[in-house]
Amino acid sequence: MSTLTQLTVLGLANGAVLALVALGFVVIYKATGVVNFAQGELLMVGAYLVAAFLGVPGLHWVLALVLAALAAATLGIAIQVLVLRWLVGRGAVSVIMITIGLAACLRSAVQLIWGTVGQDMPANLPGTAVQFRGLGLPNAIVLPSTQLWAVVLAAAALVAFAVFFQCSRQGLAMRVVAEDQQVAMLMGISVRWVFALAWALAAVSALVGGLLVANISGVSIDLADFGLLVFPVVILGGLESIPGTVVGGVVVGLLSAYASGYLQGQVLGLSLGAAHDVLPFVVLVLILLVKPYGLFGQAQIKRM
Amino acid sequence: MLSPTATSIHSFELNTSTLAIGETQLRAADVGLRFGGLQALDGVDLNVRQGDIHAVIGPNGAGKTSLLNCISGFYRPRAGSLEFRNRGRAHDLVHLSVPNIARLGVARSFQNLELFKHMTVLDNLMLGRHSHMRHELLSSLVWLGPARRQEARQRALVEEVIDFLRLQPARHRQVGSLAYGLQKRVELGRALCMQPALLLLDEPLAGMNAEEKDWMVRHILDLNEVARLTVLIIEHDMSVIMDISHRITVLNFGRVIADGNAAGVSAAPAVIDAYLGVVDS
Amino acid sequence: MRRLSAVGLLTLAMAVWSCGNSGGGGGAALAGPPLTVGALFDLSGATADVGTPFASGVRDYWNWKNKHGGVAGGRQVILEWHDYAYQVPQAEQFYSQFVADKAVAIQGYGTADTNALRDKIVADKVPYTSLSYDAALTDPTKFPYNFVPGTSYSDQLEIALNWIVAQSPGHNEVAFFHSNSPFGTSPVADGRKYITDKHLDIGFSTYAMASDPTALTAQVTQAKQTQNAKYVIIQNIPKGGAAVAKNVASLGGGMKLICLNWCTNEVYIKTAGDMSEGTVGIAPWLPVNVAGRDAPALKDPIASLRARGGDVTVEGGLYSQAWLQSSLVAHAIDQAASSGQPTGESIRAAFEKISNFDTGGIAVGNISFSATNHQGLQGAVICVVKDGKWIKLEGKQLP
Amino acid sequence: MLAPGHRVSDRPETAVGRRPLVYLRMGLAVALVAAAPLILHTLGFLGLVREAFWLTVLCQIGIAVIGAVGLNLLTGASGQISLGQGGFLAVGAYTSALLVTRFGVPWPVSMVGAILLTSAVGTFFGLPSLRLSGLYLAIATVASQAIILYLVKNWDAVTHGVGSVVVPRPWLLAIRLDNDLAWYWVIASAAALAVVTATNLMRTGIGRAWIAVRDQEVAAAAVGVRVGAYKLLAFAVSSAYVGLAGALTAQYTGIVTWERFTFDVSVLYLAMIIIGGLGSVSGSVYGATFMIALPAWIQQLGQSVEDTFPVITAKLPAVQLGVFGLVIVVFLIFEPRGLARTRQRINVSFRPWPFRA
Repeated sequence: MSTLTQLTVLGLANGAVLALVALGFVVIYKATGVVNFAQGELLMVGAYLVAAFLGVPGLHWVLALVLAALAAATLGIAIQVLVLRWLVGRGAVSVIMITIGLAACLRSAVQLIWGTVGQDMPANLPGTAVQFRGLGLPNAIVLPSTQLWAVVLAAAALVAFAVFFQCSRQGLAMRVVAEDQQVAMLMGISVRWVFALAWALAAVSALVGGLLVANISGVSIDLADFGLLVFPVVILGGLESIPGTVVGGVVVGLLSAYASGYLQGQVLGLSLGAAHDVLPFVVLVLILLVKPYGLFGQAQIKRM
Repeated sequence: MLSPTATSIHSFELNTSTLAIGETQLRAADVGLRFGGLQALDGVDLNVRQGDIHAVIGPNGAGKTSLLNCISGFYRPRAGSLEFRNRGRAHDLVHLSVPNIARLGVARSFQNLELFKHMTVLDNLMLGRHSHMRHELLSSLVWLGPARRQEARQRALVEEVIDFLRLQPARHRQVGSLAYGLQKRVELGRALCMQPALLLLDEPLAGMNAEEKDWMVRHILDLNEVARLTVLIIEHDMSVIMDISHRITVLNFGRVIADGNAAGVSAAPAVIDAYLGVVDS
Repeated sequence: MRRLSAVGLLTLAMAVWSCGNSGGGGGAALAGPPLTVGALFDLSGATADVGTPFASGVRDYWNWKNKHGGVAGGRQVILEWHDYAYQVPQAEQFYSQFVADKAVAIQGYGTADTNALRDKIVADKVPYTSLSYDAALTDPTKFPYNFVPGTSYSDQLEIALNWIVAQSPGHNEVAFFHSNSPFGTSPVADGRKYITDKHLDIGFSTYAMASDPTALTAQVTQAKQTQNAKYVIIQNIPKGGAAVAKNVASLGGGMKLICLNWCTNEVYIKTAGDMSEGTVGIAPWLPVNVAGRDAPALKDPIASLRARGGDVTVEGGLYSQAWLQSSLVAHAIDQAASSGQPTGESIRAAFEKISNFDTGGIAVGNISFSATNHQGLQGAVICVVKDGKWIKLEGKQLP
Repeated sequence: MLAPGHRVSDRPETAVGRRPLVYLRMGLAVALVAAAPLILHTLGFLGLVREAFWLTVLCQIGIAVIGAVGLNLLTGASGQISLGQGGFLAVGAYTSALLVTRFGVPWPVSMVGAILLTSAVGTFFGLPSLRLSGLYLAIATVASQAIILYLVKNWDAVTHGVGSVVVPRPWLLAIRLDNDLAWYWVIASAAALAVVTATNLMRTGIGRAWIAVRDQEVAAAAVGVRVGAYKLLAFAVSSAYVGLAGALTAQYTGIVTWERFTFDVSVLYLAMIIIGGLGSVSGSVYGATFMIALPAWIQQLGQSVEDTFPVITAKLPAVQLGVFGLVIVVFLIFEPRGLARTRQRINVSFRPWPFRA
C-alpha cells in the first residue's frame, strides 16, 4: 500500500517533468507546425547550460539561472532564424529530418565543449527526504525532495506558460498564428517573430526540465534520450493541446513508475525488468490505432 | 476546326457500357446527405440514361459536387439509394468503396485538379489503366516478360488517347509544369484511359480561355457522339450547357428544383428564381 | 554546378591528404620491424567516463615505452587504437582491422564486446587482455587467449557480501544495482550461488538500472521501501553509481553503498559529489590516494604526465591501472621475443609464465597467470570515501 | 502542333524500355563495382590507402544500399515516413542468426526466412498507416522501433537479451566466407539484385500506384487504386529488402547484438535516402555510399593527424556526429532533392548544347 502511494507520487512527479518537456514540443508544433525531434537535446543543452553558469564562481544562483535561460532562449531563436526559416512549406519528411540533423549538431557541440564524461549538477537542491507518517499507512511514505521540487517547479512553470498564453499580448499573437497564419498576418502580427518566440519558449521550458532531471540523475549526454519519451506524452495529449500535455505526462509518468515498481521477473523468457521503457510506446501505438489523432487532437478534414 | 476523333479512335473502345442507348444507367432515388447542421443533399432523384450528356446545374453550394462525390463513393449518403447499371447487373453504389466504383466504369474529373503533379503525363494516363492491369509482385520485380509486355499493351491505348487529346508534345513533361488548360485535358485523358461506362465531369471548363473551352467541348461532344459515352457534367457556363446537354437537372439548397431538357428547364420559374433570386409573391 | 565542383575538389583534397598520411606512422626499425598492438577505447560511448582516463593511460604508456627502447630488444610498437563507443558492432569491425594488420596482442575493453569476440579470438590466436573482469573469460580451457588482469567481478561481489555479513550479523537485505548489460549481469549468477552455498543470511534482489533517470528513482524507492534493503551493491560505471547515490540520498539515505571496481575510482567522487561520502569500494586496483603518490608504479606515470602538464591525482587510479595493464602486455611480448619471434602463440605462452609480476603498490597484490589460471589478481582491498577522498578501510580480502 | 518525331521514337515497345545511353551507364556502374576491389588493392599496394579498412567499408556500403533502397520504396515512393528501420533490420538479423545457430538451418535459407518474417513484422507495424499519415505515422514508427528493440534486449530466452549471438562463418560452395573480399562479392551481387528489382518495381504499375498514393490519395482511389492495400504492400516490400540487409549484416559480421539496431540507425537510413534523393533508386545508392563513406573518411583523417594533434582524435566521434548533422541540414536547405538531383544537373551540364534542356 505504502509502495503504491510512493510510486504514485513518484509517477506524478515524473509526469510533471514530462509535461514540462512536452509543453515545449507542443508550443513549437502549434505555432510552427514543426515536429521537433531535438526536444531531448534542448533539454540536455539546458542542463549543461545551468551547470555551466552555476559553476561560475561568485555568480549568484538566481542570476546564473536567468543567464542560462537567456542563453537557451537565444539558442532557440537562432535555430528558427538560421535553419528552420529555410524550410517553410516543406514536406513532413524534410521538417522531421532537419530537426534530427539539429539534434546531432547539438549533441556534437555539447561533446566538443563539455566532453563525454558526466558531471555533477553543482549546488543541487537539498537532498533530504520528506516523511509522511500516519494517514492510516503501515509505514511512512518517503518522498525524495528532488521529486517534490520537480513537481513544484514543473507545476509553477506550466502555470506560468498558461498565464502567458492566455493573458499576454505575445501569447495571444501565438494563439492567433496557431489558428490561422493568414489572419495573423492580416492582423499585423509578425509570424516570423512568433515562430522565433515559440522556439525560445520551448528551449526555456526544456531548460527547466533539464535542470529538474539532471538534479535527479546528474548532467550527461544521456539526458537527451529523455526526448523520445515526449512522443507518448504528446500523442496521448494530442499534438496540439497544451492541457493535453499535463494529462499525457501524468499518465506516462504513472505508467512507467508502476511498471518499474511492480513488473519484475520473466514471462516466456521475456524479462519485464525494463518494461517501463517500452510500455508508454505500446500505449502510444494502441491509442493511435483506436483514436488516430490523440485524446485531445482533432483530425483535419479534406474537402474536394 | 475539324475534330480528329472520328479518324483516330478506332482500335480501342472508350465506352464500356453494355447498355443500349436510352436505357437508365444511373438512378439516384431520394438521396440525402448532411454535414453537421448543413443539409447538403435532400431527397435528390436523378435519372441518367445511357448515351446522354446529362448536366447538373445550380447556384454555388447547391450540392452539385456533393452529389458527384456520392456517386463516386467519396461521400456516403445518409438516405436514399444510388443504383448503377452495367454488365447486365445493377450495382448499389452506396455500399461500394471508391476504387470498386471506379472499377465498375465510373470515371471522373475534379473541380480543382487532382492530378499526380510529380509524374509525367504518360504516367498519369497509365494510372488510368491501373484497374485494367494485373499487378503481380514477382513479375514486376523481374520486369522482363509479362510485366514488360503488359506495359507495352496498355501503352498502346494510352498513346491513342494522347493522340485524341493532342497531348503528344507534353507526353514526357511533369504534369505540375503544364498550363492549367492542358492539365484539365490530362485529367480528362486519365478518366478516358479507364475506359469508363459513365464519365463524371466537375466543371471541366472552369478557368479556361475561349480556345481551350472550344477544344474541351469538342472532345466531350466527340466522346458522346462517336463513342456514345454517357457524360454527367457539372458546369456553370450556361450557354455551353444549354447547347450540348440532352438533359439538365437543377439543384438548389440540396433539392431538385427542375429536371428536363434545356428549353423546359430554362423556362421553369423555380430555376429563374434560384438564378435571379427574384421571389415573386 | 560551381558549388558541386568545389565540393568535389575539397573531398578529393581530403582523400589525398588522408591517404598520404595514413601510410606512415611506423618508427625506426632497430631490432626489427615495428610490432602492432591493437587497442579499443571508449571515448564517446556509455562508459566514456572511465574509458577516457584509461585510454590516455594506455597511449601515454606506449609512447613512453617507445621512447625508452621499445619492446623485444628495441622494436617500436605501433599502437593501433580506435574509439569504439562501447558498441559491440564497432568493436567487431575494429577487431578485424587489428587482425588484418597482424596485431601481436590486443588490449580490449568491455564485457559485451570481449565476450562477443572470444570465439574469434581463439580462431585468430591473438592474446587479448581487456577491462572486462568477467569470470567466464578466466577459463583457459575455453578461451586460451583471453587474459583477465584484474579480480573477477564474481570474486569482487563475494568479497562485498562477506564484508556485509561481517558488518551486521543477522539477516541483511542487499539490493544489487547493475547496468543493463553483460557487464552488469556478469557476477549475478555466481553471487546467488555463493549465498546459497555459504548459507549466508542475505536477501539478494537485482535491479537492472533504468536508462530513464526518473524510472531509476522508482527502482531505488522499491529497494528501500519494499525490499527494505540496508546495502546497495553497484556494478556500474561512475555515472551510474552517482545516479544511484543521488537517489539514495534524496530518499533520506539509510542504505549503505558498495561499489565494485568500476566505480571505485576518483571519477565516481567527481560525478556523485557529496553524495559519494561514505560509499564503500571493492578495489583490486587502488585509487591514487590509497596507493599513495610515492608508490613505485606511479613514478613513470607521474613523470610522463608532468611532461604534458597533467597530474596523476586528476587522472586518477584508472590512469595508473592502464599503465600497468599495458606494461603487462609489453612484458609478455619481451618474454616471447627472448625465445624467438613474438607471435600470438609465443606471447600467450609468455603470459602463462608470468608469476608475481610486480604491481608496484597500485593493486591489491602481484599478478600471476598460469596454464590453468587466467585471472591475474586475487582478492581486493576495501576502501571508503571520506572527505571527498578514497581511503583504505580494510586490507586485502579474499572471497 | 503534332511533333513528328514522337510516334516513331516512342513506339510502345521501346518507350517502356530504356534508351541505349542508360544501358551504357548501367554497364559502367557494373564495371566499377566489379573492379572496385582491384582498384583498392592497387592503391593499397602503392601505400595510398588502407586496403583492409576500405574493403570493410565497401561491404558495409553494399548492405546499407540494400536497406536504403528498401526504405526509399516506403518513404520515397509511397510517401510514408519510417523511423523504425533499425527495428526491422534487427528482426532480419536475429531471424537469420537464430535460425542458423539454434536450428542449424543453412544460411541462405535463413536469409529467406529473415526476409519473410521481417516483411510480416513490417506489415504489422504498417497497420497504423491505414488511419494515420505524415507526422503521426512517423511517431508510430518510432514506437515500433522502441518496441522491437525492447523485445530484442529483454527476450533473453530467444535473443540472448543484451548479450550477443555469434554466427558461425558460412560456406558458399567450397569457399569459406571469412574474409571481406569473399563477402564483397556476395554483398555486391545482393545489392545489385536489390537495385535492379527495385528499379523494375518503380517502372511498373505497382511503383506508379505508390507514387499516386503519395501525391494524391483522392485521385488514386478515383482511378481504382486500393490505397490502403498499396500502403501495406509498401511496408511489406520495403521490409523485405530491409530484412535481407539485416540478415546479411548478421552473416557478414558473425556477431549480432542489439546495439547495431538502435534509433540512431533508423535516423541514419532516413538521412541516406533524403541526402540521396527521395523516391529515386539511384539516389538510395548515392545516399548510402555517401553516409557510410563520409564518417569512415573522417576517421581516417583523424588517425592520420593523430600524432600531430592528439587532442583532435579524442574529439573525433563528436566531430563525426557534428558533420553528420551538418550534412543533413545543409542538404535539406540547399539540395532538398538530394544527390540524385545533383547528378542530373551534372548530366545536363555535360549534354552538348543543341539538346540542352
